[in-house]
Amino acid sequence: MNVNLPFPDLAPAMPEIVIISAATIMLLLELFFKNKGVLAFMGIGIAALAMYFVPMSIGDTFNGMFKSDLYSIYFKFIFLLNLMLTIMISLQYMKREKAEYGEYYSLLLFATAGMMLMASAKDLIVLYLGLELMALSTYILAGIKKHDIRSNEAAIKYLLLGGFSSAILLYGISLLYGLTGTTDIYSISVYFKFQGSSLPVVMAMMFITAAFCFKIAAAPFHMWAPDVYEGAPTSVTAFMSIGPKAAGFAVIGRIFYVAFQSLQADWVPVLIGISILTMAVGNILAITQTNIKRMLAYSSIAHAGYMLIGVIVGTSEGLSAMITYLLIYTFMNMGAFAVIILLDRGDEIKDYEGLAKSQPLVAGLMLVFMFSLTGIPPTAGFIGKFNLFMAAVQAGYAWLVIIAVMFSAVSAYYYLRIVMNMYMKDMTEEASITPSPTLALALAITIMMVFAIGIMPSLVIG
Amino acid sequence: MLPILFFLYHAVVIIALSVVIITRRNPVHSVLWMLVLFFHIASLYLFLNAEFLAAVQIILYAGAILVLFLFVIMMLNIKHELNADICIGEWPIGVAIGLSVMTLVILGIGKFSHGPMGQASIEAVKAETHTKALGRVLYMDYLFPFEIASIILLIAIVGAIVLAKKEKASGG
Amino acid sequence: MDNAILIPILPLVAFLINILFGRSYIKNNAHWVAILGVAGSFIIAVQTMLDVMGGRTLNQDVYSWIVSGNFKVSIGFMIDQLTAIMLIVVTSISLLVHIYSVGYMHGDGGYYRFFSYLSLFTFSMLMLVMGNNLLQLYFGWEAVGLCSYFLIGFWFDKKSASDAGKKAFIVNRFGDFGFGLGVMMLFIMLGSLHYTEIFAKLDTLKGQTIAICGMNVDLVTLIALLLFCGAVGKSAQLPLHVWLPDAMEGPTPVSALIHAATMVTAGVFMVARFNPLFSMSETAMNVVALTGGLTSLFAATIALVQNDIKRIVAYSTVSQLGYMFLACGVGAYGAGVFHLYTHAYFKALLFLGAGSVMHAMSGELDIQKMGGLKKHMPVTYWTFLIASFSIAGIPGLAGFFSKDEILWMAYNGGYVGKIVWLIGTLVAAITAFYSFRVIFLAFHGSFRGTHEQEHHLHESPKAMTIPLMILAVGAVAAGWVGIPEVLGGHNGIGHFFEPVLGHPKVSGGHDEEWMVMAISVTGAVLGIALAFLFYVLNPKLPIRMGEIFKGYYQVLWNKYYFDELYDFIIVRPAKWTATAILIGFTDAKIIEGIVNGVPNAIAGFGERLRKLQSGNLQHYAISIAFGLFLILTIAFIAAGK
Amino acid sequence: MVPLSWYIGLSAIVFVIGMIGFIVRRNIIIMLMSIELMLNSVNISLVAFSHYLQDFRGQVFVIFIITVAAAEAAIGLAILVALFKNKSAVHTDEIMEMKG
Repeated sequence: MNVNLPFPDLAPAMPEIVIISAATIMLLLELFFKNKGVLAFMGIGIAALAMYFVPMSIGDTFNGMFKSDLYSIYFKFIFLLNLMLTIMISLQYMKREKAEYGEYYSLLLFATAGMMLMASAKDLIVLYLGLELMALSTYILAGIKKHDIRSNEAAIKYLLLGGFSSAILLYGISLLYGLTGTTDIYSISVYFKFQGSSLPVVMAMMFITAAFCFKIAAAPFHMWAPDVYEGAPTSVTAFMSIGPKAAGFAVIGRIFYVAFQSLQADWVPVLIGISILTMAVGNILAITQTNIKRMLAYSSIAHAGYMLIGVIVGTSEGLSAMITYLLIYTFMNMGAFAVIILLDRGDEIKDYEGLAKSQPLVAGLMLVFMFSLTGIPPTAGFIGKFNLFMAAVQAGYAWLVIIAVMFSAVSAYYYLRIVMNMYMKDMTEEASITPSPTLALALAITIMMVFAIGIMPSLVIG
Repeated sequence: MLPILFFLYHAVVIIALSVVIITRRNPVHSVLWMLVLFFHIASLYLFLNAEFLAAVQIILYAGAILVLFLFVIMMLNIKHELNADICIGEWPIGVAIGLSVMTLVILGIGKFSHGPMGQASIEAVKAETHTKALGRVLYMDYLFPFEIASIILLIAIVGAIVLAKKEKASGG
Repeated sequence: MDNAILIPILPLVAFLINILFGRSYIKNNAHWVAILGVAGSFIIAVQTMLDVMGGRTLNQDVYSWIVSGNFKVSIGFMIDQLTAIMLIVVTSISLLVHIYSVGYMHGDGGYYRFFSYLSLFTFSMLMLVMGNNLLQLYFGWEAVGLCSYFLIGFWFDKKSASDAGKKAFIVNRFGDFGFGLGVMMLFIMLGSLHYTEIFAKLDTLKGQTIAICGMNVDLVTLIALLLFCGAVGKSAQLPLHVWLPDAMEGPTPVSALIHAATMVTAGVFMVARFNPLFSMSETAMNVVALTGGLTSLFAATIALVQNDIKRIVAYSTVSQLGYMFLACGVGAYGAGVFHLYTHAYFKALLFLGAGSVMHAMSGELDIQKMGGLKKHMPVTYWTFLIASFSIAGIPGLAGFFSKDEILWMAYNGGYVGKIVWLIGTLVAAITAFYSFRVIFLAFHGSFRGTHEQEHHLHESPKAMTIPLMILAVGAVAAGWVGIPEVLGGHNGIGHFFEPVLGHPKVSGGHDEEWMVMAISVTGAVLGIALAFLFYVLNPKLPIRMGEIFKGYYQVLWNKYYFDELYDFIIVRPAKWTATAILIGFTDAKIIEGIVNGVPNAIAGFGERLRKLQSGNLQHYAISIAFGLFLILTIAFIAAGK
Repeated sequence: MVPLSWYIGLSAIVFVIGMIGFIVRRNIIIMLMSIELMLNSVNISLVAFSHYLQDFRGQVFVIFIITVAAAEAAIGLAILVALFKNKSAVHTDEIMEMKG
């Protein structure tokens, strides 16, 4: 038999190809470099290279299973940014934690590639594989401090619950396949446009919803997040709190806006419920926390609740507000984690008492990130929330916005508590820091962007 | 009539084995029962004209994954396991929720109507042999996911090595 | 003009540098940064002034922050004649006060903090006057208020200082509440916050009414009065004047800059800026004129009997601000702003002079304990004297021209105008009297303080006297830009303002103008003569007078019992209610329940939720399964409907 | 001919059994096996769909699912081994360091 294999057009997938091949090469190079820092710098370079390819990678390829459009490009930009910043804050940290494996950087790259595939997937099979590529890499990353029982615990919890949620996802996808006879998201959309809703369709949709709500850590599927975030190495926590969440949102946006677009009446009420519950759980539980990583985990849950509003409103403004929020969240959250890594102290909130006296600059940075997370102008966090809530109000969800603003006010309590601890309390002992050039660079980038976006929102809006 | 009986036999055995697997106290028994289960599933695949998948099911699942499970179980302390509780204290809640979900799912799939038919009719596949037809789809239409799957396997290797290998004395 | 954007930015940069690096690196050199910043602003402001005089104006958005439908939050600059004069006032006074503070604040623990606040204040004030939209004005408005609050309470370890700061803050809330409402109404009615767009659409408001408590209120009047509420608070007019005298607890340079020359005049600036709106409502204009007139009289009479030198100057400020509103109220916005401008120089001079006296007297403020300071501190004396002549309205000095312009305009302004003219003339005489009371009591005669104080008497350092001398030049010459035609000038400043502020109709002839001028000058001279009689020729006379008019003296001494009145009708009831409720319900724990209950309830709820987060991953799995069950149920129910 | 819905029913039941096993069994290895059970139920329905829809996609998907399942099991067991080295625990209620 003479099979004529047409060579696929690689251009649209260039960023992914760059990342994956570089990650594979880095696995080999790891054997030759004693100093793992080289790999880190290589990773940053590769991310930059991929970022360079991202804007020119528009188009469909691989039998229409891969679709690179403006939507996915925004997300890829966020993923690559997340990757770069994570590597920057990791370099010193992994050395300090004695977990300096060369594979670490490759795995970060693989995970990012998985996220990028998710954002670009036009076929449910590619979507699932991208998701697993991301998930499996992050499981390993969460457990990479293998001599630390907490890291092991985080990894096993993440893996088991992640596996459980993928099984739920697969069940939903299999039903969807049976119902429509296809796995192509756009064909599914066409099919539903003519067939309308039915009970099995709704069921398949809910299984998929549950699985992705797990990935974005929305309540009641959120419970893994605090434990995993607390136990994982801090740099990985920073990576996880943004990347998989953003990827989850990328898929939610794609699936709900394309495949299930004609079924809005069925999924909107469910997502509203999840969003409110998520905001409530995230914000209320964050108040009671004593560990800052754990607090940020709950805060990240709460932020997922806000972002879901962007999906709910059902307009393109809502979706773009959600993407903008993710980008802003990337900067402010990464900044906060960079500060945590910078400090030699533990992760307890009371360790931050009197920080302003011993490390005024660090305290100032943390102050800005906390303000931004709260959403106080002129920081980027305010712009993100404003944008998101405005889109919701315009779409007629004023009541939802009122709830969100209320929870946002609650959130001020726990973010500003950190600020209060730093500025109002006396220090128990002198705080020391371990600065490194890359960490400083990450902090500089994040703080600059938090202010730049806050002062010039037109950078990201529109 | 015969196909129905065939299906019913498999359905009953598969369900029964599933229950057996999750109720065994000794994990080794669970694994062995699972082996039997996989053979039944493979035979169901045969019944559904998926010969290649039946083979994969046996070779990969039964041959590789289950053996991996067995290896790990052997490393752990079985004696301790035999005296421990098999379930968490809240197991009735878990079972209740599970059964509730099942009720809803059964309710949901009651109105199931499958989508439009594809090209690969049984006759067409028979003419080409299943493996070849599947292979062509896999390597032509699904080449891209196939590549991703290869990366996933690579990650599994890397992960297993990173997490499970013995450290050198230097700790590097 | 093209560099105008730098005017506010330079002080902002100075502020940022000082606040970030002041504590550890700059320390006692903080003044260099601040002075350089504001000096740069001053130079550009002068350039801008020249450009404006050449006929160039500017109105453009520099930066749009948020645009959402009609709602646009932007930073934009509008530079016209009104702004230009404000820029000159703010930057020049600020520069001089900065220099003065180098001497005055020398050795203070919060040196860098003080200068960074000053820079921040200057920045906010400049943003306020340069803005081309209401929102920017409003932010500037609140920002200067905040800076003033910080600076009044600068010595926060002093209880009276922090109390005064709080008082200023709370009293201003009342005014700002109205102001905020006014801004909102304007936006709702006209859909824009930009001055030019508002003024262009003002006609649509004409004749519209709004029902409040069953009464139909004219919309224009309502908005104008709401905006005026803000001005009343910020510019310390009746009945919200009580915070300004107390604000004297702050460092004296602050009083000169914020509480005499710039921030308190923001109200006048705002009314002048919104002159198209105010001019549309007869009622509002009359309210403004009468409030101004009454305040000026009222504050001047209080100043007659006070002994605290800074408080006298403070009441005099309140009184002069009243003058400016009086002018605006009769439609003579140009005259009002002219007075604002001259007042800035002589009043800043008076404050800085008072500061110089305090400096010499080791913080003593009571003029009864001074006397004969003339020979110890000649520079302070002479400059203080010039300022007093200026404020008294002696011909040829700055105060004379602006005051005369106001009185003349008031005289032309209908029967309300006539009333306020009478008040104004009377106030002019009283002002002359109390100003010279200070001069005679403090600088003439013999020293009445302790020996140590006398021993310590000295002239202030150069950093303080040089600004005094410069300001003295201003107190003399600032008015020369507005010499009226009747005196052979051509009222340059009046014509300068015409494009923005218009020019009120003048019905009276030159004879009448001469008469008005003569009356006020006679009043002023009489006032000075009387002060000379009372405090130099026959020092027993004041005591006798005090005994004869004992009742009235008491009223004045107690500042018309305003503080007591507020204490009685607002503070005490508020406290009483709070206490009564507290005591009444302590047993029931209702208050405690509400106050602590909400946060506690949330936290308690959180604690309970935390229990669910047990650490056992199977509980999490149950949660996931339950969530799946839940959303399936919801979706099935929703789909079934 | 066996109706398609029977297969779906079978798959649903096996799926839920796997789910219950995952939720209630304390032993992590059994939990991993429960996940395999759930994946197999999905595979059954996919193959059935594939057969009834006369479309290969379902079967291709099954191949990928098996691949991923193998990778996941490998990584899961590797993590378990790492955990076991630090603390000989294979039960979920023995690893509750982090909570709240």
